[in-house]
Amino acid sequence: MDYSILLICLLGCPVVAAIAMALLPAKATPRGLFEAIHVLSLAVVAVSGLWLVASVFAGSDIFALGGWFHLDGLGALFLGLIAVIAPATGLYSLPYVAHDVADGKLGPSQVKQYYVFFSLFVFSMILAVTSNNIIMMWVSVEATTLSTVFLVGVYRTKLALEAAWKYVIVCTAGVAFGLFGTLLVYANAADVMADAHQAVFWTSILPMAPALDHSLTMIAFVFAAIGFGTKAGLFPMHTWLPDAHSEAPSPVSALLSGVLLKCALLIVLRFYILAAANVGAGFPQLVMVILGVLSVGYAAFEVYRQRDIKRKLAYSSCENVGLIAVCFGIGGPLGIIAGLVHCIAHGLTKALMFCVAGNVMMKYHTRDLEKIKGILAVAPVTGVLFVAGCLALAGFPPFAMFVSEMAMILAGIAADALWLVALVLVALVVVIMALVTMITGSALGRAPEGMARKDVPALALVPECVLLALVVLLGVALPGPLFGSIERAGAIVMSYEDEYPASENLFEGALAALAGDEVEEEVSE
Amino acid sequence: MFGYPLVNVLGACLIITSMLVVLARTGRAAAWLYSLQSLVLVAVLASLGAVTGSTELFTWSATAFATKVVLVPAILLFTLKKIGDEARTDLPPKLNPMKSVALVAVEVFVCFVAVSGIDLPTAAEVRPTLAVSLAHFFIGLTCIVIQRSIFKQIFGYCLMENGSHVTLALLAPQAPELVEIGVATDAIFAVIILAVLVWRMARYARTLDADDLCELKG
Amino acid sequence: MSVIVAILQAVLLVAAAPLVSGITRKIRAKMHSRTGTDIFQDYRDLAKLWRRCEVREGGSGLVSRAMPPVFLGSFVLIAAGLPLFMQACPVPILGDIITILYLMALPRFMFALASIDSAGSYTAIGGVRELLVGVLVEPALVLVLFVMAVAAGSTNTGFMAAATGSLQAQPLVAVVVAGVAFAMACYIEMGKLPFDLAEAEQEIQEGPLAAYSGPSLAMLKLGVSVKQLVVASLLVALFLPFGAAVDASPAAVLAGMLAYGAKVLVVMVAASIIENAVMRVRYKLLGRYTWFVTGIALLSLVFLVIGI
Amino acid sequence: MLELIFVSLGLSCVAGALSLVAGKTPAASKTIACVGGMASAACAFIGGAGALLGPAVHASWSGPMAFASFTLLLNPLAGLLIAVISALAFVAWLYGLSYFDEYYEKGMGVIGFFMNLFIASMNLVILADNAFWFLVFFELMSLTSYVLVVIDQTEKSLRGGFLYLIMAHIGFLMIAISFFVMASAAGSLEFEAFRTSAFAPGVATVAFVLAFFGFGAKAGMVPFHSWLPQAHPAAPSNVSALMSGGMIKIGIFGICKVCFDLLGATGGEIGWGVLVIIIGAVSSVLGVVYALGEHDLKSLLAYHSVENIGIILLGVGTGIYGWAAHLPWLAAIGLLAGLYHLVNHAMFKGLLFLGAGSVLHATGTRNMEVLGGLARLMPVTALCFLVGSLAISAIPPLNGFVSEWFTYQGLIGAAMDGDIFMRILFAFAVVALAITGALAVTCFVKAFGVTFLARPRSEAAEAAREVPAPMKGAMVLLTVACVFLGLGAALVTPVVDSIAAAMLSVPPVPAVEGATLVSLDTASVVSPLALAVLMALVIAACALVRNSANRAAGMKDDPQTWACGYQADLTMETLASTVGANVKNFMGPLFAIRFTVNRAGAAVARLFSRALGLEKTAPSASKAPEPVLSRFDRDRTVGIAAAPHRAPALSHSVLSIVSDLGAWFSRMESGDFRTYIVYIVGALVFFLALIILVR
Repeated sequence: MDYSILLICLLGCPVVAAIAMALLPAKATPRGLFEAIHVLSLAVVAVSGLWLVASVFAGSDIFALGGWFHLDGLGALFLGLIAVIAPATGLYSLPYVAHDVADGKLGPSQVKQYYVFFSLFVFSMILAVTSNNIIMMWVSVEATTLSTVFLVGVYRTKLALEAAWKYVIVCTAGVAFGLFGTLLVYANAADVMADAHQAVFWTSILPMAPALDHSLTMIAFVFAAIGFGTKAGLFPMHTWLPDAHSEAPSPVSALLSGVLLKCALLIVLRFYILAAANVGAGFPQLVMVILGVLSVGYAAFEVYRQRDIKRKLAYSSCENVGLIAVCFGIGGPLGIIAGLVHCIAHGLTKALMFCVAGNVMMKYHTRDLEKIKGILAVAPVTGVLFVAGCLALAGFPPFAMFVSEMAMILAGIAADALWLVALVLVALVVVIMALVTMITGSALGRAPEGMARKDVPALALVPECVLLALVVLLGVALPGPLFGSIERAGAIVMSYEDEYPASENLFEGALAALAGDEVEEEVSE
Repeated sequence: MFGYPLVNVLGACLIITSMLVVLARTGRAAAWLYSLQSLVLVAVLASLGAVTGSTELFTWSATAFATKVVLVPAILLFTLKKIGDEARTDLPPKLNPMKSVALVAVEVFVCFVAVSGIDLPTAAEVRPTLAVSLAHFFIGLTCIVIQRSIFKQIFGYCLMENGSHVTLALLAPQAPELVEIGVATDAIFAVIILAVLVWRMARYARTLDADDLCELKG
Repeated sequence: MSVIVAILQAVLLVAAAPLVSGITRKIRAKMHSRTGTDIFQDYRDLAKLWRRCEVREGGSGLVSRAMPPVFLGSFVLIAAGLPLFMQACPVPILGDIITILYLMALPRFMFALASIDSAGSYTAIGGVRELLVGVLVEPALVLVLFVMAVAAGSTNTGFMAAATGSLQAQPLVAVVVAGVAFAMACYIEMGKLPFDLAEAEQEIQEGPLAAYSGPSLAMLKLGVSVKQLVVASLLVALFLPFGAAVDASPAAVLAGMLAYGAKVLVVMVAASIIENAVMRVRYKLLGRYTWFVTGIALLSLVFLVIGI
Repeated sequence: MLELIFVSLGLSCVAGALSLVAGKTPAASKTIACVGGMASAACAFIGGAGALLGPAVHASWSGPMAFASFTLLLNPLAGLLIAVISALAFVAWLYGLSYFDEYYEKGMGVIGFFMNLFIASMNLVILADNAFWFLVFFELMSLTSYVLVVIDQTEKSLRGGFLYLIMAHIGFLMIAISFFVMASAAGSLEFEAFRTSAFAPGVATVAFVLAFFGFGAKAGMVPFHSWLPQAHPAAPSNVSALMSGGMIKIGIFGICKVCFDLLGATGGEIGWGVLVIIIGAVSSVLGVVYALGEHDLKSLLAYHSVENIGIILLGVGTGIYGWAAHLPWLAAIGLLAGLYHLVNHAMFKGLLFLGAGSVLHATGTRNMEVLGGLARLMPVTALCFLVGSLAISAIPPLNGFVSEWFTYQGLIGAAMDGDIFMRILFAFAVVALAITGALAVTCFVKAFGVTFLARPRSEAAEAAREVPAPMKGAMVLLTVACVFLGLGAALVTPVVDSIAAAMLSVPPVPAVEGATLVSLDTASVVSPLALAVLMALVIAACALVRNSANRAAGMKDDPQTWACGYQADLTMETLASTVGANVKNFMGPLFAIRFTVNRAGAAVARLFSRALGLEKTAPSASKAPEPVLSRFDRDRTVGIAAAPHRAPALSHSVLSIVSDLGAWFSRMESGDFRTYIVYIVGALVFFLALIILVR
């Protein structure tokens, strides 16, 4: 099996599906056909995506189309995230859209539009994580914006359109800075490298990275961090995020928050690696820490304050992206691993939570938490999912984010950044207060009068249960192979340092090395 | 008069035309001016191609002509027609023309200062143009920030786009065509999407005033 | 030998308690320029009560019923363990100062419970106030005992008595100051403060007596007298062990017994003179006095710490 | 022994899961949960008790988390904790057989599931010997108990649960930091590595202090106590017993484990002991003072947990001090006192909570003001509660006395060897302990007297009936335990002593001689058993004499209370507030601490909101004036209500600050996306400027 062909298939499938759906007439085609194509393409994405991920974890990197596409361990982690969450949210879309159609919120053309752009969105994200060409990386991120505008604005209410407009304007303006960063790197590399045509490939630039011009690389990294950070939802570029997430249909919010933000972070990480290889890890880490701490600190209080369930979750995404940035900013193998685990954990958890928020909205027809009471009494399964999701998001065991948050604290302390950790933890406590308040206020307590005790359709619950199962699974067990591949991905990030060539037992090695440091310090004292 | 000096002069023309786009009173005038602006851009690309001998740049200029001089203004004019009386498109900007020009001047100056610090062999000859392209980008941003009409903000995006396009051409003349195509398609799609959004906004919300779009807040 | 001493102490204290109480009544009468009853009147009172039919009141239950024996019994037990006649505890397991303090809490506990049990507000207020007196005296009492324990090197009252008796308890000033504080604390603990009606018997603190009659009342009255005597004895035992037997020979114990009688009589007489010489104060001001005593105890702690 | 505990854990999980599955038929679910839980607790108890003396058992699997192996360690201390918690768990399940009948409507399956998991996670916390897994189970313990706290879903329980979970989490984070500080110095997440590495003094102190406050938050010591009186009463009473008796001991366990075990190779600092003693003294006094102000029987008991944690900390602190100062006797006696009191408190607090639960079960209220007279109606409950009250008041010869006696001996003994500063410190501690003791007596006179004695003050109290047999049985079991731990102190002390010695890795100090307990350095002895016999003899003799006199003279009952000639009525009875008001007279400053802190908090919150320009408009004064009720009337009509016009609690002020800050941040997002673009440019400029700074 030639994996590069599989990669092309993976990329092609959603495009084909989108084109096919676009060609069908909106009114004449039954909704079922759209749904079938949609589900089929997502199934292909899931299977081939996971297959590719497995092969990368098992073997070596995959290149396709003459080096334009490249899937390494790092990208594979994020591809895995897409391959899991996109089908889950895609499946969840079916009952959600059906419900909105029944409510009269969506017409046939909007349904068609929804499914077409959903596929395009998936395509653009796959493009973002598999692209090796740095300019194509930018193009793909821009494409994610463009493909989701109509998903955000699918309802055609003033608020939805306002959110969509803000989303597209703020993101394109922000991401445009990313292009400058990309171009600076390219031009810089083209000067250094013998074959200028190679200068556009990330894998080719990386070995040459130390030779690049230092100040230009720093400027380029700043541009990239701001540009792609806009898409990732880092403060103060996050402003589009709560609006878009709150107005978009829930499955789209889930996909936006669960995957898209992480894909943007992956691109930031790619530039981080280049910058670290060039000027040392200090500067990119500083930038990430500043962005991360600001995001965490700002968003935590917003999470507490919001009354709108989806805005609350959106700010929580901002906060978690900040946490990941802090992890990367802390750096070192521990920090990188913590960040990567948090990407996965948060992706799954947040996708789950947005879907559950969708259930809640289907049931209560409002996003106002003051009006949402007693979910457990009204819809038991949704209620349990809601409570579990909130707790997972708050970082309680046995859920996945507990592991990553612990790893983050460990990494911070290992890097002697005790105050940083303390600062972040204060914010985390605020977030937990917010989420526990949400549980006590909405999941528990008395249900509103006259609301029937009936859960949402089973089809809506299945993907959520799957996501919850994954979140729990990663929370109780991070088996060797999976953790090994995360360590491998971490090793790719750490490749800027010569000291960490071995990807085996990166975590334990780093931890054990700390004890060595301690002894050395004592000796030197 | 040929060679890099020409490129630099054309760069100066870019600034002036883009300022005109920002200052245009009506959407229709802005669209025509934008077409003119893009023509200058094509000229920049073509002359750059002639100077560097890069065949890619000629193809770039050709596609740029097709998309930016023809297609984009056409789309925008079409949108304007579709909107018709649904909503006012010609809202005055937040800043008066005098202040806008001053702001643009400051931006151009800052960009020149910033670019003079850059030390790249590729860009040594075209440093003024590089500064122009950066300034162009910021003029686009300024356009978005100071306009009240979201229709005119599309021009802001287009100007940013043009700016980055020039930068791309200056810094990466040897980049594969596919890259350029990707960037250009993105731009086209972006304009189409923005136009559709503006149309829908006019249709469903009956307003194109950015000041009316402040309902979603923190 | 020591077991005999212990029993002797207990019996003697119980037997002498009404007498001491009678003496204080006599002194009070004299100071009020009355003739007063004679000093054996308390025995007659008790005997009369003993023969009376007992009336159980209102909603009171088992707790009320159990209280008088518990009250008397606890103090008898404490009396048996104190180093009164000898400068050592006759029963070492009863001689630990912490044990004594907590053993004294049991009658207080039951006393207050019984006061609540009788369902009357008059009795209950008395019970609660009795508890509070305990709370307020406790810091001073414990501080003094702490000073003594550290000075003597032991928490056993026997060792403390021996250390004081042989002037081994160092530093001396601290011990003397502690003795003063302890005397004042004991005085409050005896329920003799000017916070109760000087005329007749104490009324507020010992309100629960109102709910009793017949033999139970007799036992309780006896218990209260024993309690006063025990508290005075504690002072005598710890700070005035002079004259008590150093060894366990019968002659020495006999001498110690006589010396003890004299000492405790002096203490009780002094207490009753003070009692009748001061004016009566509102109960709510109790805190001021106890904090003053605590202050003196703190002074002794400071002396202990700086070693003079 | 570890195998037995595995069996117990398995049983817990199975019983919990089955009970959840059977949730539709609550009776079955209850039976499954309770019987399974009892079996599981019995296994764990045997397992834990078997490990008390035996050598430590170590087991490790590389399993499910790749980066942290699953390591368990069953040493004597762990055995003690497991035995204590299992004993309580057994009793709680037994009690639940009848008590849970009231919870059929509220999701019996959920209770069965989470209570089983709660107990299992407590056991696993005790066993875990890897930093990561310890943290996992610690947090799971909080989470599962949180569910039990909010099971009623009333506003009060939700608020209590919220506070509980947040406090537990803050504590947890401190513990996590502490562990990771050690881990990053030791280079491993295994406790074994901590144990064998000698940390730099600074690292050790940071680790200890953080762990102390973290575990202290779980233990409910001041200043992290506020959750305890809100959360514990909200849970079902047997869960309260388990939480107050068992779970908060995990905090103490953690402190001991970190100090003596994990930092064992490093050695302690005297300052740690001082810190622990100061906090312990403050906790004990404030705990009991606040308890005196409570009307709610379960809140009162919860505050007493704060007090008793303080007493345990006094013992443990003495132990730490002795250990750090290399005074082996002191270290051993201090730890002995602390651990003994830990066991004792588990028993009598469990007993008291069960007693309170029985009262609640029989009358439907926890408000003491409207109870009264229950002793006659529920004699077994009353007797058990009385024993518990005596024990917690440290009245000899019950168990509370034994451990407090050791605590006193430790404190006084420490003062004998100490320098100036230490003498003052220990004098302070002794005085605190003495005040605590006296106040505890007062408080339990109030708790027992007002609830059980005199005449019923409401219809509910009049209608009370004795509770069913399982509940009685559970209480009697704990009563027996209290009595045994007191009278059998000579048997129990050597065991606890050897545990303390094992923790300190020194030979045990002689603390028992025959049937007497010995305190070597203070040259003192006591024998609870002999004391009990003597007391029984003397008191019985007195009683016999009195009764014979009664027989001779006759007895009669007068149904009317003598009220100084007035018509007696119910309002004349002593109420909880009578006692409280009297205590407040003299202990005013101690109550004022809370008041002042709350007011200061509210003031800061107000200032904060003013500084951020978010001054809220004053609430409209159009509220109808509430009728002025006496507290007794209010209690009778409204239930336990907070007194009006009280400063909001500190937690409320904190929340208000957080929300104000959020509101202030929100202003940044004005809704105008054009400013958003300016933010992006601003960020860009900032970071470009940063480049210039960095280079």
